[in-house]
Amino acid sequence: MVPLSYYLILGGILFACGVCGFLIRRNIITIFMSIELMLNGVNLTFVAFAAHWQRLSGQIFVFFVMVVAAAEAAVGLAIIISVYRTRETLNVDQVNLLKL
Amino acid sequence: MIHLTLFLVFGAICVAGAVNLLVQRHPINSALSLIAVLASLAVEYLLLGAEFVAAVQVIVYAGAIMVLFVFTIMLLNAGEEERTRGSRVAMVIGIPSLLIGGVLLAWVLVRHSGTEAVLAGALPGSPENVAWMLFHEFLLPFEVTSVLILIAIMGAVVLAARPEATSTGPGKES
Amino acid sequence: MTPDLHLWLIPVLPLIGASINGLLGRRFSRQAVAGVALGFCGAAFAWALWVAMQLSSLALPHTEFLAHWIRAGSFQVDFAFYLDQLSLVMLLVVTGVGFLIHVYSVGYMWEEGGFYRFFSYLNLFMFFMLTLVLANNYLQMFIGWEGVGLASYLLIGFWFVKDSAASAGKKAFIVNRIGDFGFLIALFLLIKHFGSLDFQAVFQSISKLSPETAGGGLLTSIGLLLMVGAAGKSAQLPLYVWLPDAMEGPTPVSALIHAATMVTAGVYMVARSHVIFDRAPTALMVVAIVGTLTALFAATIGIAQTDIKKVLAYSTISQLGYMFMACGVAAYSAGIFHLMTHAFFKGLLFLGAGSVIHAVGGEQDMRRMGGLREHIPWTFWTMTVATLAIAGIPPFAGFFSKDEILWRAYQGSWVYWGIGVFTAFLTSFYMFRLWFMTFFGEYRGNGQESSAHASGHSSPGHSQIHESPKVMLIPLAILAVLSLTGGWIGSVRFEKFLGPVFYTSMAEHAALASGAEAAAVHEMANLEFVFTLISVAAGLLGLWLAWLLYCRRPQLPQRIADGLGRFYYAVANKYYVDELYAILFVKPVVEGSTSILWHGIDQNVIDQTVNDSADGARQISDSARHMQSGNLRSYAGWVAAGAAVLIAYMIWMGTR
Amino acid sequence: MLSVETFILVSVIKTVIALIVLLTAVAYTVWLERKVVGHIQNRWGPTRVGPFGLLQPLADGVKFLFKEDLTPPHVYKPLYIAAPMLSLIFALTSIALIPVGNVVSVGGIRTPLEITDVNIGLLIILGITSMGVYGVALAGWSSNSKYSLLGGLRASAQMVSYEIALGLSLIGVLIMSGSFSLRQIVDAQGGTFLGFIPRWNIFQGQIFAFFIYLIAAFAETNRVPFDLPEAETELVAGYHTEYSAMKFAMFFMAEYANMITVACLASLLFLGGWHGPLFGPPLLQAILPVIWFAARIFVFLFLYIWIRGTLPRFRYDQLMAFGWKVLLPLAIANLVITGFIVALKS
Repeated sequence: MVPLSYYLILGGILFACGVCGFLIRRNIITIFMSIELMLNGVNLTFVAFAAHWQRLSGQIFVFFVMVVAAAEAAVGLAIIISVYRTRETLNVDQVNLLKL
Repeated sequence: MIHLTLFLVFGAICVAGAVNLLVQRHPINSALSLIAVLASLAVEYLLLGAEFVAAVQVIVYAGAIMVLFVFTIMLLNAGEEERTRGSRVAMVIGIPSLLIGGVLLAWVLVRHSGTEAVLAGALPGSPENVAWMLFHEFLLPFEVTSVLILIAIMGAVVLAARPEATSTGPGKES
Repeated sequence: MTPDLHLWLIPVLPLIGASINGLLGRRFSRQAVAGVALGFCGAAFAWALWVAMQLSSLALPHTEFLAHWIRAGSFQVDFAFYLDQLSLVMLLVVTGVGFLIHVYSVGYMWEEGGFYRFFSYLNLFMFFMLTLVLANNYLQMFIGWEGVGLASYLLIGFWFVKDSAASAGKKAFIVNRIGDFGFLIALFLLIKHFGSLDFQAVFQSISKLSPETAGGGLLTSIGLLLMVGAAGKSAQLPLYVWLPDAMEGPTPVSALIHAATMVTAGVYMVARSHVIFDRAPTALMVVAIVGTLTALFAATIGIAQTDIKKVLAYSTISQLGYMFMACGVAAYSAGIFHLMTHAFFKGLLFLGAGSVIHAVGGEQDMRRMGGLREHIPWTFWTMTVATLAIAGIPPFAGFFSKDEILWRAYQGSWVYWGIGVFTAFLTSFYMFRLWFMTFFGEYRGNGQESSAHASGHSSPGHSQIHESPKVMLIPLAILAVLSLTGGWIGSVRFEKFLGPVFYTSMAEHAALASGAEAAAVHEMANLEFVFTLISVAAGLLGLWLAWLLYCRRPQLPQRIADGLGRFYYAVANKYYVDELYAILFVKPVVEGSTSILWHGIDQNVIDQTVNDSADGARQISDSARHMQSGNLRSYAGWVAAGAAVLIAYMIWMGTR
Repeated sequence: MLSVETFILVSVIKTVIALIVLLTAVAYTVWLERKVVGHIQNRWGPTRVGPFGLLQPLADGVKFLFKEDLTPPHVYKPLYIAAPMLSLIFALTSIALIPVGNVVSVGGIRTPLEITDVNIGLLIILGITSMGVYGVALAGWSSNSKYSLLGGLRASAQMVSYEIALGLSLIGVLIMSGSFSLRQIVDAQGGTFLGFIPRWNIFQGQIFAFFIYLIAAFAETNRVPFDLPEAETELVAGYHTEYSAMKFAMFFMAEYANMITVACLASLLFLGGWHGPLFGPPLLQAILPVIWFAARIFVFLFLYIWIRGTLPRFRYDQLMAFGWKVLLPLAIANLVITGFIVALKS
């Protein structure tokens, strides 16, 4: 049997990795993937808690998260493509027109 | 015992993939690391009895969303990320944060490990059960998400289509 | 119940005219504008006449309820109309004289710009004036009161491009505000103590009170405050300064608003509130004193004025003083009688003056007139009638009313009478001075010169002195007839007519009048005749002196003026009252506002606060904006930091 | 229940057998294709190596093995090497979940004729197939060649697109049988109705789904008429232009393994799996279902080859338009109607 906390720790590690990735990476696609990593970390906790509390709704939430992630990926990648078309770069540090 | 072993093995793959995602400088490697993470997470889900979630995880996440990522990387021919000196902020804040996180993790492990074991497979996340839940208790959110998907599709088409391009561009499925 | 007279139509008709002309008049031809204005004003007059004819069948006072207005707890104000003898007289005067002046204005203003605007304002004025007159309660009266102020402001500043006209309008408005302030406080006191503003309700509750003797009290305060309002509106002593300046407006406006109707609103209001004043002897005395002093004071200024309209303006103030004097000795009907005759002859005088000004091409300075007798005979003869009337020469209208006032004033105190007679002499003098200077002697003006000095009448064809068109002369003629015959009603009959208004509420007064005083009246008849002779003599003396100085020996006035020296200049400069006010009130207010309110409070406190907070916000933003670097990852960092803090907080709260 | 040791042993044996059979089948599918296409084109096909050229696959294998393994410069080496392996791995993995016959008892050990039986087998197969696209995509990208890249892009887009139609066409069947387990799906198709018509899903109203599946399967496996990713006349060889020797062979094997997987799925889901008349001695009765099953696969493969020899290629925009605008709506319509009917019945 695996303790609940192990799953939570695994989810936390994944989430933390996602946050770190978001913070340290410059490639916009990688940043996007970091977000997906975070989502998955959360999903794992959802499923773990679903098993822990014997409530299926935790798994249902995972589906919704996946749907959101899919929608986000579709739109986000489309945005990335159009950004790339106009700016010729994927480096977020160079896509910084939205300031002051 | 075998559960714990499996958990540890795939958990290790997960963490390794996540860390690899961080350190790889080529987005395609990061993407593949992420796929590995997702696949091993599917196994974790299976261990938790969420078989349908696991399958969907593979089909949707690994099979569709990540394909989209890889596809985009290929389409844009994204190269390696250029190296920069690590920023001072990252050093000042990041390393202490890391330490704190590590300490916290260790503390949690020491204090809470083995206290509450999750019964693997005790909760049958079979398609029938999930579907029952989805189409009864969560029917409205379900329908709303379908609207969300529709909007996302249209948004993706509008965003990605070149103004003069024909309608048959790649990368417009979600 | 008495028949429904639809009294509301009387004020509303001019309002309709004002709306039509005001909103659409720009597209109308002059004929159409004049037609609309005259039509609605005439309709109001006709309705008023019809109402007057129904009088015998009415149980006065007659009230007509129109709509609820304010209902706050027990306090209630309605839109309702109140008709009694007093308001009927006012109604007829206002609509009749107003209509005639409308007719006159068509000729006078024909070549002016803003024709439609003028008539719109004029009709608006009529609306408010009639609202004032027909009001059933003080608040509705106050609407009319303020409304006529507004119309007056608009019309004084009719030629708003002229700086003096604009500032004269402002002055009128502001000075009136001071009076309104008193009026308002009086109203508050009425609400506070009687819970109502309805005339009948208030008077009923007041009539239960006993008169207040020296020392005063509530009613005295209310009376004095009402007097402040009346002094503002009717240009009485401290607050008269706006009226001479109001002559900047077109002459018909001066005739209608600043001679015949609006300025008499104060008199009307005091007469209407007689119940209050009857029980506040102190207030009544103040009214009498103010009126008397104003009469004398304004008459002395009038002597030295050279502007034809200014002379008439001071004359108006003086005559209004007479009316207040009358009211102050509780001779309300005499005051109202004088109000009526004054409306006739002073309206006529202004219209005649307008005709003169029209004739000489916009010149208003009497020193540049003279010998106009032959050129404008109609104007001359009508003006003669009016002058005789105001001078109190029998059998003209002014004689009857003024004589009545003086007689009643004597009954109050011989001091009032003495000053009144002296003022009558002065009045006669300056009016004949005006008459002689304008119509006799040589023409001192110059056509070319005068056309440059114009208040609007400066079109080239006017260099020739000419008689005014018929549309102006007919009102002159009608008013001349009224000025001649208006007094023949006789003060006794007039008083009897108004009696119900002033005596019903004081049953004991009526008993007194019928019983004890009846014997005295007969005895005093002889005395009254003597007094009449004296006042006529004063008028004739004024005539003679004016003839002597301005017709027989025209160089004499200058010598007298030189002889009097400083006093003459003081008089010619209106006793420096305006300057005094400027020093006493205007300057402190302006200076105080500038240094304390503007520089001190507004700039240093309010603006400074706002500016400092804005500067502070900007400085904070200046440093904070570097957070928005455009760097996506720094944003993410902030989000992560925030989330970390939040989680830390939650853990901390959880472990507590 | 079996003991863990027995379980592992049995599983290993089954896996080995399955792999051998599969690889042989792949090899001889290639031979079959060459032969059939040859005859369609009015020629003989391979004849030299062995009787009827039966040893040709062996010769090919030897050739691939011994050919020089060229690695072009400028390729992204890790993925260049990994891509064909990924392809082959995913192609071979799915066979693990495909049952080929009834449960048999060998030496007192009852075991189903498949490597493993899971209750969401179909989902896992779908998941594995969907992963298969990575091999193609990565191969195209890592080769650092424009032909490869275009081929890879086309292949991945096409596979992802048709996967949806494919999956949706299967859901009709799932509704009919109410299970994800392939074995249960097949069991649900046993027997006949109206006396002689077998209860195959294809005869139970899923005929449209079958054709949708068929078309989508062609596209999934990048076969003619949807072989745009490797259209020789346009892209040289698509994503595997830069591959040679054993790496190329891996793609080759993956493609044919995929064909077989798809054929297996078609048989299991639509054509009644291993159901067929059983007769003869017990041994034969045990083997007969496998033979019926193999026969269906053979028919299916033959159909593949037949179409390859007959039809021209689609244009790429036509392909995408067809997938999204025709196949997908049809699949959805089929799904809705099926669901409606099933709901009415129950």
